[in-house]
Amino acid sequence: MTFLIVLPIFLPWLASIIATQSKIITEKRLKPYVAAVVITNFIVMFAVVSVFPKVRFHLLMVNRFIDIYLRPDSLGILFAVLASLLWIFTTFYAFEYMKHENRVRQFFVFFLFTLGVTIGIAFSGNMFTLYIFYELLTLATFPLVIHAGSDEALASGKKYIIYSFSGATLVLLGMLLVFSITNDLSFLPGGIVNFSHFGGTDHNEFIMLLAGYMSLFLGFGVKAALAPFHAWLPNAMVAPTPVSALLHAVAVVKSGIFSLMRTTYFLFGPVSVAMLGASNYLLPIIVLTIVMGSLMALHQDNLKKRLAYSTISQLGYIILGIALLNQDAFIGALLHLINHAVIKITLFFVAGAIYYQTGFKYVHQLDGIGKRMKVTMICFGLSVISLIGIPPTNGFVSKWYLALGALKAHNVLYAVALLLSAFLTAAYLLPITVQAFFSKKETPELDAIGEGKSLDPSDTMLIPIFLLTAIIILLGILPNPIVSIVTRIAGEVF
Amino acid sequence: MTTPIIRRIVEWLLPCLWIFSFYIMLFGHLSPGGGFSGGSVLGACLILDRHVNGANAFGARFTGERLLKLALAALLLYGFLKGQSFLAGVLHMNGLPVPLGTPGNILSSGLILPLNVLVGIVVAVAFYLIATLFEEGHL
Amino acid sequence: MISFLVSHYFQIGTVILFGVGFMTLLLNNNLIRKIIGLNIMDTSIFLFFITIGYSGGREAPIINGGFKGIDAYVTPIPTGLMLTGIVVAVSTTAFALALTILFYERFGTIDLSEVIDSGGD
Amino acid sequence: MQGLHLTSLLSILILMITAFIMPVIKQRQLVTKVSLATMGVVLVMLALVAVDVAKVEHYTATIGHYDAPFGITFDIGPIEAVVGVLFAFVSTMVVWYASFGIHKEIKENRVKLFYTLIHLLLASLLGIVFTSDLFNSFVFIEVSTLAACGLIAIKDKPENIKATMKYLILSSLGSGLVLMGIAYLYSMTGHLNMRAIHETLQVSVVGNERAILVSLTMFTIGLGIKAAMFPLHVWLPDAHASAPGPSSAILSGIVIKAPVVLLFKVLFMVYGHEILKDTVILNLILIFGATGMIMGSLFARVQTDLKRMVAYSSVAQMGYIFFGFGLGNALGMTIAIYHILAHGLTKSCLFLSVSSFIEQTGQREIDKMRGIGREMPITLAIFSLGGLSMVGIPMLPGFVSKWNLALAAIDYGQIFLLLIILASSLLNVSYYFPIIINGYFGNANLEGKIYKSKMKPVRELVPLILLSIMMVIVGFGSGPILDWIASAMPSL
Amino acid sequence: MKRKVAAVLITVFFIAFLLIGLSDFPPYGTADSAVYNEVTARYLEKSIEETGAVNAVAGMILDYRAFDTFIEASVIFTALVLVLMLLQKNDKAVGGDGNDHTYH
Repeated sequence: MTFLIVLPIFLPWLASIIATQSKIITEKRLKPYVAAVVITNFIVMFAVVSVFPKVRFHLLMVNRFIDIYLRPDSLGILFAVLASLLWIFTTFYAFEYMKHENRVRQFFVFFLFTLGVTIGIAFSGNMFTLYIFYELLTLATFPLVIHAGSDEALASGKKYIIYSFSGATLVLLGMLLVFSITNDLSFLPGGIVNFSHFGGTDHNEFIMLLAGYMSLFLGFGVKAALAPFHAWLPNAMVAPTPVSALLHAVAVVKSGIFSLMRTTYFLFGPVSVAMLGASNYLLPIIVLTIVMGSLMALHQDNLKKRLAYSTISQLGYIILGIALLNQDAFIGALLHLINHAVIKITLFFVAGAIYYQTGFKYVHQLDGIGKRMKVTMICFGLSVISLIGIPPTNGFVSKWYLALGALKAHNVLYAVALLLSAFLTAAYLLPITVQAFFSKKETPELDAIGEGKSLDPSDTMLIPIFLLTAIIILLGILPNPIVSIVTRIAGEVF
Repeated sequence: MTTPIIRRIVEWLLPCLWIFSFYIMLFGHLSPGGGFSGGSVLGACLILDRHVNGANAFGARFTGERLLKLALAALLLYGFLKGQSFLAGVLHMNGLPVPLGTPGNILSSGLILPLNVLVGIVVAVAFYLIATLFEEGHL
Repeated sequence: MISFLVSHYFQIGTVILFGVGFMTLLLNNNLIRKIIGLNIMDTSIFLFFITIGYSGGREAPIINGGFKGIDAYVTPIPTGLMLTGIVVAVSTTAFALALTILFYERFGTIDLSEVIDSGGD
Repeated sequence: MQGLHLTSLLSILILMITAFIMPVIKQRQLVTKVSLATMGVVLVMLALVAVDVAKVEHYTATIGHYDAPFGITFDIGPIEAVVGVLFAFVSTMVVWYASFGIHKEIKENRVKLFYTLIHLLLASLLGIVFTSDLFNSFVFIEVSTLAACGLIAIKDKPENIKATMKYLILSSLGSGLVLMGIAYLYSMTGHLNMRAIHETLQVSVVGNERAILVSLTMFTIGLGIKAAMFPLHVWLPDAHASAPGPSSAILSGIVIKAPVVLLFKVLFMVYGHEILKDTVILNLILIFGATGMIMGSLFARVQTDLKRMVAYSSVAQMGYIFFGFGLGNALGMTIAIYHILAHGLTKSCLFLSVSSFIEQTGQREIDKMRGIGREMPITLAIFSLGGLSMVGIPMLPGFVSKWNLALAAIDYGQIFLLLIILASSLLNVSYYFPIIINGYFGNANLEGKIYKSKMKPVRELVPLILLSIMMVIVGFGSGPILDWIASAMPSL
Repeated sequence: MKRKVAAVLITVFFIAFLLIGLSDFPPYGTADSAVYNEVTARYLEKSIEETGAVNAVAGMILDYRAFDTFIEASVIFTALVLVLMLLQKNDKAVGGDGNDHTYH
């Protein structure tokens, strides 16, 4: 019966294939169908992982290396739950939003397909399986990125493809180097690279392992928008808002982060990485990412672009938490993985809602919009506060742990970087909220829209935003359940 | 360029060439020679005939069609004669029981004599047809 | 060195002939000459093959009037192989010449360099 | 079970004899039917050969009544069986595909000659692969050269004539060099049978080093020309780009593979590793292969003609094979043979789909292929599958060979070779993906294109679909195939 | 001009290369070269009783190595087919009417 573990992956794929048949799934039935699939998949996944905990299922075993199997452990389950939960919200949000986009069917087909791929990434039991789903993710999200179909979309889509495949090539290189030494790529808490590989005698192997780790890190870093390789992310803004929300909150960048965690803590293990001393080379890049992202976000007038750069810097936090190699930092990274996902998806939903209702894209247009879109902008403000990390929101919790980890690393620079970036976050997001509510001057083009009545979007759009904000607050007020789960995961590793 | 001299010489030369070529072919297993050399001589005298006496003398009766079919038939026969012995060889059995005869006679050495003739036909026809195509562009 | 030249004069001659054919192939753009060069090369190789195992005082491998022992005859193998090789070369030459005729009909020249950069018609 | 040994020889004989019959058959369809039936029979026979080899893992079939050093024999092991099945499968599919549309591409009265040539070609290629007699393989090479030239020149456009001329001259030069190499080997050892030569060479290597080096070089250059090893590839793009679609599929899929197999047998079964490791030949082959992998992709990147692009990508892919040979370790050789399989299937897929694009749209330029995915979805899907395999998406054959090649390079001890492999695969991305993207996506590309407007009827696409299915199977089933091939590798 | 020089150089290099290899061979006309091995011996001795041919060459090419000869005959056939294909004018096709326009 253990083969049922593949259900959460193959169910959406099957569903997406069925969805291409316009005879079976008519235009009218499409939306209920997609909703049903997403929710069913969520339930099925819960059922499966609760019935078969720690099951190991081989899809295909060709030889020692080409050995595709799934083994959902607690980290994978956490990621999968996060993904499919946010997928549900995005689905309902997209129902409304996609009304003024064309090729809705194509959108939902790839939307469902990507869900399956993401869960596959979460459940992968070894590096090779992860790599396959990682490549699939690129191919599956590409049509979503260029959904608009304009030349600009095509250009940024090509940029996305080139970056992702270069990253995947680096990953392949790293896998080769590691595999040639360990002959094994499976994920174990604490890593499979043991001390025997560098007794200091064999310097060559040490170098190869270091090179392997670096290329794996940078390769996954491309999707995680690490500093030199982040350029595709702001360009991917041309996608419809639900897509960019998904790309930024869960599907793509978080898959990169997730793969980084797998690499560092489950393939190599913190001890080996510490012995390799890889962090010394990586941490400067990461700090650069954090600060640069915030600085770039400061002077973006396009709201979605500003959010994108903020994503880059926030992802920097998480990568920093991964690279610091101590338990608190890892807890912080995991927490921020979840929190940032929730927060950023809310922010994007709001941005999308504003664009959907008023057609505004730029920050300077948003003065006084709070009076017209009260609920929406309140949610926006709350999530901004949470992103900055002001208690009692969930952002505070994760940043607290991150700061603890940074201090434990005996290097105050990181803590300083965190604080600085937090201030910058406040600097580039708070003014929007403030202007939205307390700006004296009425912007004429705002009045032009809808004579004076509330511009809050319809419920199918508003309810996801509202619920997500509720989750943000909830996670902030009583973070203990999540924190305990995360601490257990971190405990397995260290 | 068929001057009377050439025509006269060819009149005397051709029969000898015919006989000579067949001698080469038939005595291939006894003396220097064999299918290819005999066939090329035969082809040479066919070409010469065509060149000097034009298409009507020999080409009238043996059109390109027939010659092609003849060559293909020869090839097929070759294929069957030799193919059975190849296949028999794979199975380590004896092929067709062909008497080797007494060495030195014409009718000896099993399949070699007919094969020489067949190869000769193929070669001659091929050379003749190729030359004809070069000269006239059709059969 | 000199002794080598003297003792291997036949093989050396064939190799030089090979070089002549090779150079003819390289230097000329005229297709007919290229084909001639190819034929010279093939011929030199055939000659080279024939030299293998030749030794003076042995007769051709035609056993008339009783077998005189192995040392009495030249090995028949290279001869037979080259018989095949010659026929192969003839076939290739025939095809090459036919192509040349077509080439001339299409391009009005048999100089490869004149048309090699022009994209056909 | 002696009876099955027949099949290897019988397939060649049947192909030859049907080829002899065809030119005098009157109707075109009858020729087509005969050819299809023969191809099916031959495919079955080679499958039987594979079954047979799987049972006895190696056998020798004596052609005629005389055993190895005296007569001509076929030595058939896993490598020969695998490659033979590949050849038969690809040419069967190509003939099937051609039976629908070849008469639109070439003159009516040449159709039967087309099938004749394909039969002769397949027979000679199988002979090259199977035979264990050097001179016999030379004769087979000549047949294959002539037939391949015919398949290019069968479409009498001026550029075809030109390409054929180039190909013919270069490849007769190659045959001349091969014959020279055979002459050197023969006068050193007095044998023509590969095993016998190998055994004799092992004892008589002393005092013959220079002659051995010369003959090795002859074989490498001569067969390298025929197999489009990088600096000697100049004939390939013209030839493969100008030939009619099915011909280029066969030429690029299997014709350039047979010399590679022969080169493999000559290098590793005739000379053997003890001799090779004292010479520089393997390093040269490695360098040529590596440069081919990069330069071929670079050339392919700048092409504007779709078929030329695919042809240049063949040059790059042959580079992979020579790269594997040049590494010289067991994994490298195994993966080289496997890549023969992978590239044979993939490239014939690509060429057939490209030729159906050209046939349906009448355009050859890459820019004209925008939005083709709307008009011919299935065909472009097959093309994309082939492209993905070239790029190296996991579990497609291209990826398997890249991966194992990289591992072999690590065994070889040169890490930087990895970079060459990865760089060439990235280059593949850069010239296969734009076609796919512009084919399927983009408003500007898709406007004015009617869905499935130019699509071929599905029954004409069956061969392509079968080819791509086979490709995927070879990718997913790489494990047993690799083990089987590796079991036949000469011990180092 | 440069091409010519290059060609000459290549050729000279080639000849030198071949000659170097040649220097390993026994002198011309010496019988004790490697080719006088069991194969040659059998072809000479057994030719009469196994093939019945007095001419050992004929016996060899048509019995010991008959497969070569068969393939070679098909080489000629291939050449014939090719020349037919190339030079045949369209008014008249191979094997009578090749140009039957019977599409399906």
